[in-house]
Amino acid sequence: METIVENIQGVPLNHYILFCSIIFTIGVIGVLIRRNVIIIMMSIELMLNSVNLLLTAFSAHSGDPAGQVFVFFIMALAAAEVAVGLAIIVMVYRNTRSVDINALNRLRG
Amino acid sequence: MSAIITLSLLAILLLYLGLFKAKTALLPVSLLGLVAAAGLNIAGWDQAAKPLYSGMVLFDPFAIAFSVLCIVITALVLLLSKDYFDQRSPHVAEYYALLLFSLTGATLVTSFHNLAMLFIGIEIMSVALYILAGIRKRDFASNEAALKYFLMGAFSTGFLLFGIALLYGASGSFDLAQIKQYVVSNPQAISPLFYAGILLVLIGLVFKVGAAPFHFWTPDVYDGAPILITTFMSTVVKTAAFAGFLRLFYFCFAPLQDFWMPALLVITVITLFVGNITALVQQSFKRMLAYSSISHAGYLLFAIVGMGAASAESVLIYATAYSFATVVAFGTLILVKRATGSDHFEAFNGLARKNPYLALTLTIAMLSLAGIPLTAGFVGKFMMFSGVLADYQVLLVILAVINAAMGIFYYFRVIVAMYFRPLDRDQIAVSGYYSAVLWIAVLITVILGVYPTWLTGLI
Amino acid sequence: MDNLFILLLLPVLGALALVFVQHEKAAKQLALIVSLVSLVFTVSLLTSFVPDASMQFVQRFDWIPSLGIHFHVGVDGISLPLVLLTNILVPLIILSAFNHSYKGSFYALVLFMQAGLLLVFTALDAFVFYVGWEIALIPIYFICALWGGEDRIRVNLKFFIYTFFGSLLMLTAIIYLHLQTPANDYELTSFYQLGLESGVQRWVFWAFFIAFAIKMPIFPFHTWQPDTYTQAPTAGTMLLSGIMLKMGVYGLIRWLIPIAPLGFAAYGQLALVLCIIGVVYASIIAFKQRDAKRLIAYSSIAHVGLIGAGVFAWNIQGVQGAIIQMVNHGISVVGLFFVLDIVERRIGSRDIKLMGGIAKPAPALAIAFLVIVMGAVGLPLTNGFVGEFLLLMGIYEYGLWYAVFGGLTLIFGAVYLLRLYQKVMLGEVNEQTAGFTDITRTEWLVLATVVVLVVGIGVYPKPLLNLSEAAVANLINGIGQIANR
Amino acid sequence: MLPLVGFLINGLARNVLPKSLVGAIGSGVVLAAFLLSCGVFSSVYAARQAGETATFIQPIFQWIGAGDLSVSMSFLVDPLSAIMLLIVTGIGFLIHVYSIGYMKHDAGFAKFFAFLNLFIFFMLLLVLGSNYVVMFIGWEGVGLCSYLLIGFWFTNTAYAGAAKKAFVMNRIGDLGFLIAVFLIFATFGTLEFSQIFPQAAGMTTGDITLLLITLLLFIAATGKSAQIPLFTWLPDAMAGPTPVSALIHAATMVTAGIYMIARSNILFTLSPITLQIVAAIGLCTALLAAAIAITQNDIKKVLAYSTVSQLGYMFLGLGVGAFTGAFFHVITHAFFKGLLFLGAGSVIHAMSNEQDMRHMGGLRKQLPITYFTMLMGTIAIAGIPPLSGFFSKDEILAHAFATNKLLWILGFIGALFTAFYMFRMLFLTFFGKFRGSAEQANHVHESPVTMTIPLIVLAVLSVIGGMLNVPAALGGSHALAEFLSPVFADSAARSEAFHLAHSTEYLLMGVSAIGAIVMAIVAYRKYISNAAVPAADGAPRGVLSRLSYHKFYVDELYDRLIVRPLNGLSVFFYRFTDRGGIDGLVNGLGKTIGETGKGLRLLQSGNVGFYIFMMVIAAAALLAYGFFNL
Amino acid sequence: MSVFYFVAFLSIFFALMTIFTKNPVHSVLYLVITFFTFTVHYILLNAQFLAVVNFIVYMGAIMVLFLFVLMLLNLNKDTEPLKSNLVKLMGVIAGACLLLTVGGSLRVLEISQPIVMKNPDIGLVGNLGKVLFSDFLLPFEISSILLLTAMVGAVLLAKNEPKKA
Repeated sequence: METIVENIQGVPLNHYILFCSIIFTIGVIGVLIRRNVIIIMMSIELMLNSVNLLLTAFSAHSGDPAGQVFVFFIMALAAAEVAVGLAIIVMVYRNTRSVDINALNRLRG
Repeated sequence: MSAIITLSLLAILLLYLGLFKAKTALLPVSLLGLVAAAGLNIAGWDQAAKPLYSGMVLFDPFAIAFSVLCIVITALVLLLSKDYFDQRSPHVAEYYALLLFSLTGATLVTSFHNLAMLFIGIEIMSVALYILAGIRKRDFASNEAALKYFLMGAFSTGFLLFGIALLYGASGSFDLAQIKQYVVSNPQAISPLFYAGILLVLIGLVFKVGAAPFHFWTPDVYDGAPILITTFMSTVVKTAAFAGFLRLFYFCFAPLQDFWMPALLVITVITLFVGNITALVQQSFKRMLAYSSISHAGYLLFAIVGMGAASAESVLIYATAYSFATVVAFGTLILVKRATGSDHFEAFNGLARKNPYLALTLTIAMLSLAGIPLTAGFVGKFMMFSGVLADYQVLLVILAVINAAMGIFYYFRVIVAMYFRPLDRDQIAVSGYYSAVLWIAVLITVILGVYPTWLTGLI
Repeated sequence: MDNLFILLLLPVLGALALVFVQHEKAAKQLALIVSLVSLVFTVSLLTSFVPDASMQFVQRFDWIPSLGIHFHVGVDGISLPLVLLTNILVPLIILSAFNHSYKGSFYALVLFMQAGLLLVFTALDAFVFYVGWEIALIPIYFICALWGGEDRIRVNLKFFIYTFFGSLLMLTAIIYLHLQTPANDYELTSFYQLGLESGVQRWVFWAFFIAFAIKMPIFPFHTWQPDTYTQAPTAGTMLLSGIMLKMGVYGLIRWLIPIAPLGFAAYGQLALVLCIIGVVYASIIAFKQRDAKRLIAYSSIAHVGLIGAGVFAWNIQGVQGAIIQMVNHGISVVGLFFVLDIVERRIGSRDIKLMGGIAKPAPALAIAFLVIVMGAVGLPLTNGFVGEFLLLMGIYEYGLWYAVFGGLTLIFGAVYLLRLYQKVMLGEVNEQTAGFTDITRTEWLVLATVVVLVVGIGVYPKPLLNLSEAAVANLINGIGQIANR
Repeated sequence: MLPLVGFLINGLARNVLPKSLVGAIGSGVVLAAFLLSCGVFSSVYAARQAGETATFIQPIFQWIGAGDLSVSMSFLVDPLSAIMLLIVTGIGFLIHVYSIGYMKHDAGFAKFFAFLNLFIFFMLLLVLGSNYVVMFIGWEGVGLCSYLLIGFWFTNTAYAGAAKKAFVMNRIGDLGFLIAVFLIFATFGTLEFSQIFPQAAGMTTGDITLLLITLLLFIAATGKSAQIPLFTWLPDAMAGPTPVSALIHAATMVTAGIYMIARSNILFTLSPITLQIVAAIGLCTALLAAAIAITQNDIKKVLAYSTVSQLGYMFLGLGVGAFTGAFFHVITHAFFKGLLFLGAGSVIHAMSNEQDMRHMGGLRKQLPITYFTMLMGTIAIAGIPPLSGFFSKDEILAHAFATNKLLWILGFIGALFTAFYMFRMLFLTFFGKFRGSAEQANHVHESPVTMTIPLIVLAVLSVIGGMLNVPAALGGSHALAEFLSPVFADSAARSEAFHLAHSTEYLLMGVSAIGAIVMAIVAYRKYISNAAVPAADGAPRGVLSRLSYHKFYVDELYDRLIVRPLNGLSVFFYRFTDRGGIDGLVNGLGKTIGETGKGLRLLQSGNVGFYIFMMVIAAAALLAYGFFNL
Repeated sequence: MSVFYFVAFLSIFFALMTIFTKNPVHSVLYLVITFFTFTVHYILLNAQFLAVVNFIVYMGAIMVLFLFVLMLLNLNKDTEPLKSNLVKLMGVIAGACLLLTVGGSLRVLEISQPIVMKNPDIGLVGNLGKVLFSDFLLPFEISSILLLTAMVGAVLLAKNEPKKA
């Protein structure tokens, strides 16, 4: 345990922020370039995870447990969202036989 | 607080009622519950309210006023549901329960005092709506609306959360009071993280209220969702989102107004123009209302742009005016669509001949949306303009004026259709629930328009 | 009987009652009675009115106290003539509508509009003024769009949006001024005492000016007007031209110039020039119009242009002339439109090329029409002359050439109005006009009233002028002092 | 003085009364007014005899008051207005009587009398007004009546057009009047004659303001009194019933301009430039109109142009400072032109509404009274002594001679024309063979008594009218000049005394008298000895003749220069500027917004990917903003 | 210290693989690996409770759910019609812009002090539990509503109704 703590001691907070931003952006890019709804949802999960890590880093940095508690809530949300989202996808798939978001363009204008 | 408990318990109760096939009891029970919630809320009226539960929620007059507004509108929507969902879906109980869950979320959003509560409130509200938007499982439009709403909502949640994380990183807390403390105590040394956080939270919230350029979900979802869900979304959800928005920004970020205000100003202007101009060319009444709701979001943003002591009051009055008028509009649309199967403007042709009073209520609603004096909409616009002008944003008001004039065009289209385009049609039967809801809403609209004093000075 | 609030409430109550009256004849009579009671009420106001510069019959109570809004109304010599005009014309308009089969809702809208108009003319609080301004607009929109001509929907929407846009600009200015007042209220008097800096006053001037200019309408904001007048039912046209456009002029006198004297100093001349251009321009256009209503519409632009010019000349003659000419124009134009309505109803067209020779079968109509035309042309001993004389005199004091060009209206007015009269009344009877019948009793009543007013005011305008003299003088002097300060 | 208002009331209630009563009432009230006028005149005369200025002002009520402007309804009686009163009511009465006969068969009999009464009322207002505004009321009022009466037979579109033309042209002048009024008010601070003129008398000659005022007033006068450039309405005005032509367009209304200038004589005296312009315009008008009159075939047109021409003389008189002379001519002209018109009316009546002289001839036998009275009138107007026209015209010409010889020569030529066309008319009408249709021939008869009596009375007046103001050179006493002197006193004091040797005067008189007689003989030779009949409308003519026949194309000129451009402008403004330009702009704005809407609508493509892309872009922009704004 | 950079590199690499792999199943698997690296991060930050929860909830529950749905819908082949390269490029550029701006607006952060564990024990279950059930009791309870909602919704939507009679 000690070594772990020591290992992390040297990492500047900035690098955590940057790292999380990168992951977040990768999530965004994933949302942008994929057409498969499930993969888009996965990309969103990536975004959420980057936030989780960021919160944890801040929490560790300031020594305040609230951040980590918040992460817990985000996880709860992620679970809920995935459940609902997948349910919607299943429902849509039943009607359209597709999970391609480009097929979703009847409502427009 | 007890209101939130009441509401959540009520929702669960309804689920059980559904389980026991007690369909007829659903509406009375939920109405009773809503009345109780509203009553409990009002009973807790306290100018000097303190945050509860370790600073998680704060039921000050602001929160209570908005919660009660949301509850009242939900009650109206439920009254309209009686004839709407009962006939076409076997999942009525779930429907009622989800609406009430969403309402619970909305109440949380109006009363949060901790970013965690804001986040959870928004999510409860939204997740319930993702489901409700798709509740017509066989309807393609409904499916599409649900999926679009879900995808974009989840995506924007990412931004909101990232923003919250940054705010936390900078200020070290989720508690509004402490964040405010952070802003006030070191005005010179505010971390850039904090600024970025504000912007990201802004994106998340602006998405929820449907302001341009984060509005793209609005028309499609409003259009695709069942009419009553749209009603709920464009009234309760929008009101709650604005309440939360205002609460956060007024309470915490007001001192940094110079930073975020110009950005929001641009958003406001774009929202106004996009909403109005696109609404002009719509053929569907429903879709027009969706775009008009975007433009109303623009007007509501005025209160935040022209941040001041009166902002809360203006938002409350504007939201009240807008919500009641919207309820009337959608309520009428339901009736018309049921009779004609279309939600285009043409469907309203000649309505005034056979249903003069229905036409009259819709007319008053439209006038209110357009902001004509002696309706609540005017008082709302008036207060918005006052607030912004107090900040010397003359140009913004001039732009808003142009938009308000454009608004006339599409709001009057339906009036034109009802009164001036003759068509032989059958009289539409208006059930008691509907006429009650419509008249209540119209009466409130007019009374608020003539004598708004009973709402001003409340908070 | 000098409670102004009751006067304002009366039409509203009448309108509300009328909504529930289904029977057509009963609705007519009820509307007429209500409007006549208003008239009697106004006359009783008139008798207890003291023609000095003060505000009288003032009513003031809180409306929306948290926003500093009071319901504050009162009349002085400037507003009383217009209140009188409104209450005289509304019964006439209602009476003139008897020949059409309008439902109760029509009369309800007319009365509702009357309430809005009266509110505008009596408001001493900017918010009240604005509310009146807008709620006068709604009924007229419905009147015109429900009972109007073929192209009514498009035209009226344009009219509505146009004027609404203008009034919102005004609202902006009002709110802005409100925020500057020390007591944070909307009182007219607080607005008068603001003394804002010149730059601010300039845009305030424009904000108000555009609102009023659209309503009046002043060139180049006038293009809604001919279409709307043409498409509106006659009663609507009468309301629009007879009373509603006076709102704009009244606004100029009561609100625009006193509130933004420096803005007025900067742009008053431009405004005056616009008015004068309007006079000449609209007159020239009126020359060749074939549609009688459109012709009168353009003539109305010309006349109102002159009134506006008189106001912008801002001297006692000019403003007094404007006030009396507002009354005159209201009376004349209602008369003109009524005659055209009679003609249109009988021959089913407004094209003056198709008319002619009506004087032969309908001499009484011809005489009445002639008197009204002469009133509109501004012949001495008719009402129009007194107004035009004072207006031109006021404009002359402002500048010779303005008066010369403004005075062209004397000539041009004669040209197009006499052309109209000639084409309609004179010449041989043709197919369309062959079966023309002379006027009926109600028509006679309306026309006789108009004619009596035309001649009466023309012969003895003094009482009317006395009414407003002190108030106008006070206003002009007051502004002079503020401007000098 | 206000039984006249009663006329108006009388006039309105006329539909119910029988014709005879209408005529009686109509004439009766004018007679009453005439008698009252006589009373007024006699009191004025008595006052004059007593050596007073004889000016009485009677205020009635304040009419308009605004600021320092105060206009009262008040009347002024002085020698000038007293005489005008007599003329208006006197001739008015005669013409009323005449009309009873002339209009007997007309359906609008009652209406006609109502209008005539109204006219008399306004004319009296004009004459009696004690300030410019009251005068203006009358001024416009008579214009209205003129409009009504010209367009009396309104079923004829051309007549109605003529009425409109008259009204509009008058209006042009009226605008000048109105602006002059403003200028006067600005200069003198009042509009009352009694206060303006003393003030003006104290001003210097050639004052610019006065020049402007007088020019404007003169414009007004050209409109009302049918001078260049506004004279074309008068000939057209002959569309009205003949008594109207006699009363309004010969005897009274058209002289309003002269009356007004005479009334404001001091202002004019003080601005010599205006006077010169007045003289020049008057002379040009006199010549032009006379030249036109020579070739006209319509008996009333001849008289109309003759009227224009004579009015020109009056202006010439005013222009050369012969205020009395001009006014004298007004009086005599009222007599003989009234007479001539009534005579013409009698002829037309007899000829069953035929007005073309080419279809007349030889009527002397059938219409002896008419013939004789018209002969008197012709001699009078031609300026053959000792009839009235000679004296008045001579006085003007004498003044012209004293001012400028050229004026006299031109004036003299005009007088020659006058004599020629008048005799031409007389000869064509009453001499030679009858050229009308047989039906007309059977109809020809002398007019009823109600028509002939006025003719006779006027003939007598035409003959003796000259005695009013016999010049000193002929042993007269200048009775009129003497009577009017207080009115012109200030002017007289300002201008050089008119002085002309008696011998010169004799010479001038002789020349003009002889000239007139010679022209009469020329006409005789041409139309009686040679029995020439004017050519038909289409016949070829010489250049001058064609110019004259077509009235020098003045109407066409106006049509091209003013009416058509204005009409064109009207259409242009309407189609292009108003509909296309301004309204197009407004509508275009709406359309642009609509198009923008359609464009924006495309953004709402329905594609979630695109929506999210837009969101990301916007978010990036926001963050970039934050980055640069920190 | 270098452990962090190594793990961070792995995270980024697998995240990129997740979004660029055509086969959805592979994507899911890469995502699982990414989440695993996140678990490592949590451990590095001494957030043991989160590490465990992350491991269980994400890698265990959520990922299985994804896989399950993929299989259920028979989407395990790379049948996805990919977006055109242009769209991809734009997406990447937009994302890069976002990254740049996010990074940019954060880079202004002057302080760059390394993370010092002031209170290394906060990430332990006990400590977190205290906070969670005292200060954050309300959100904790309320999130039950969220989950309830999700549950009701998921059941409601995913239930295969018999076609309407």
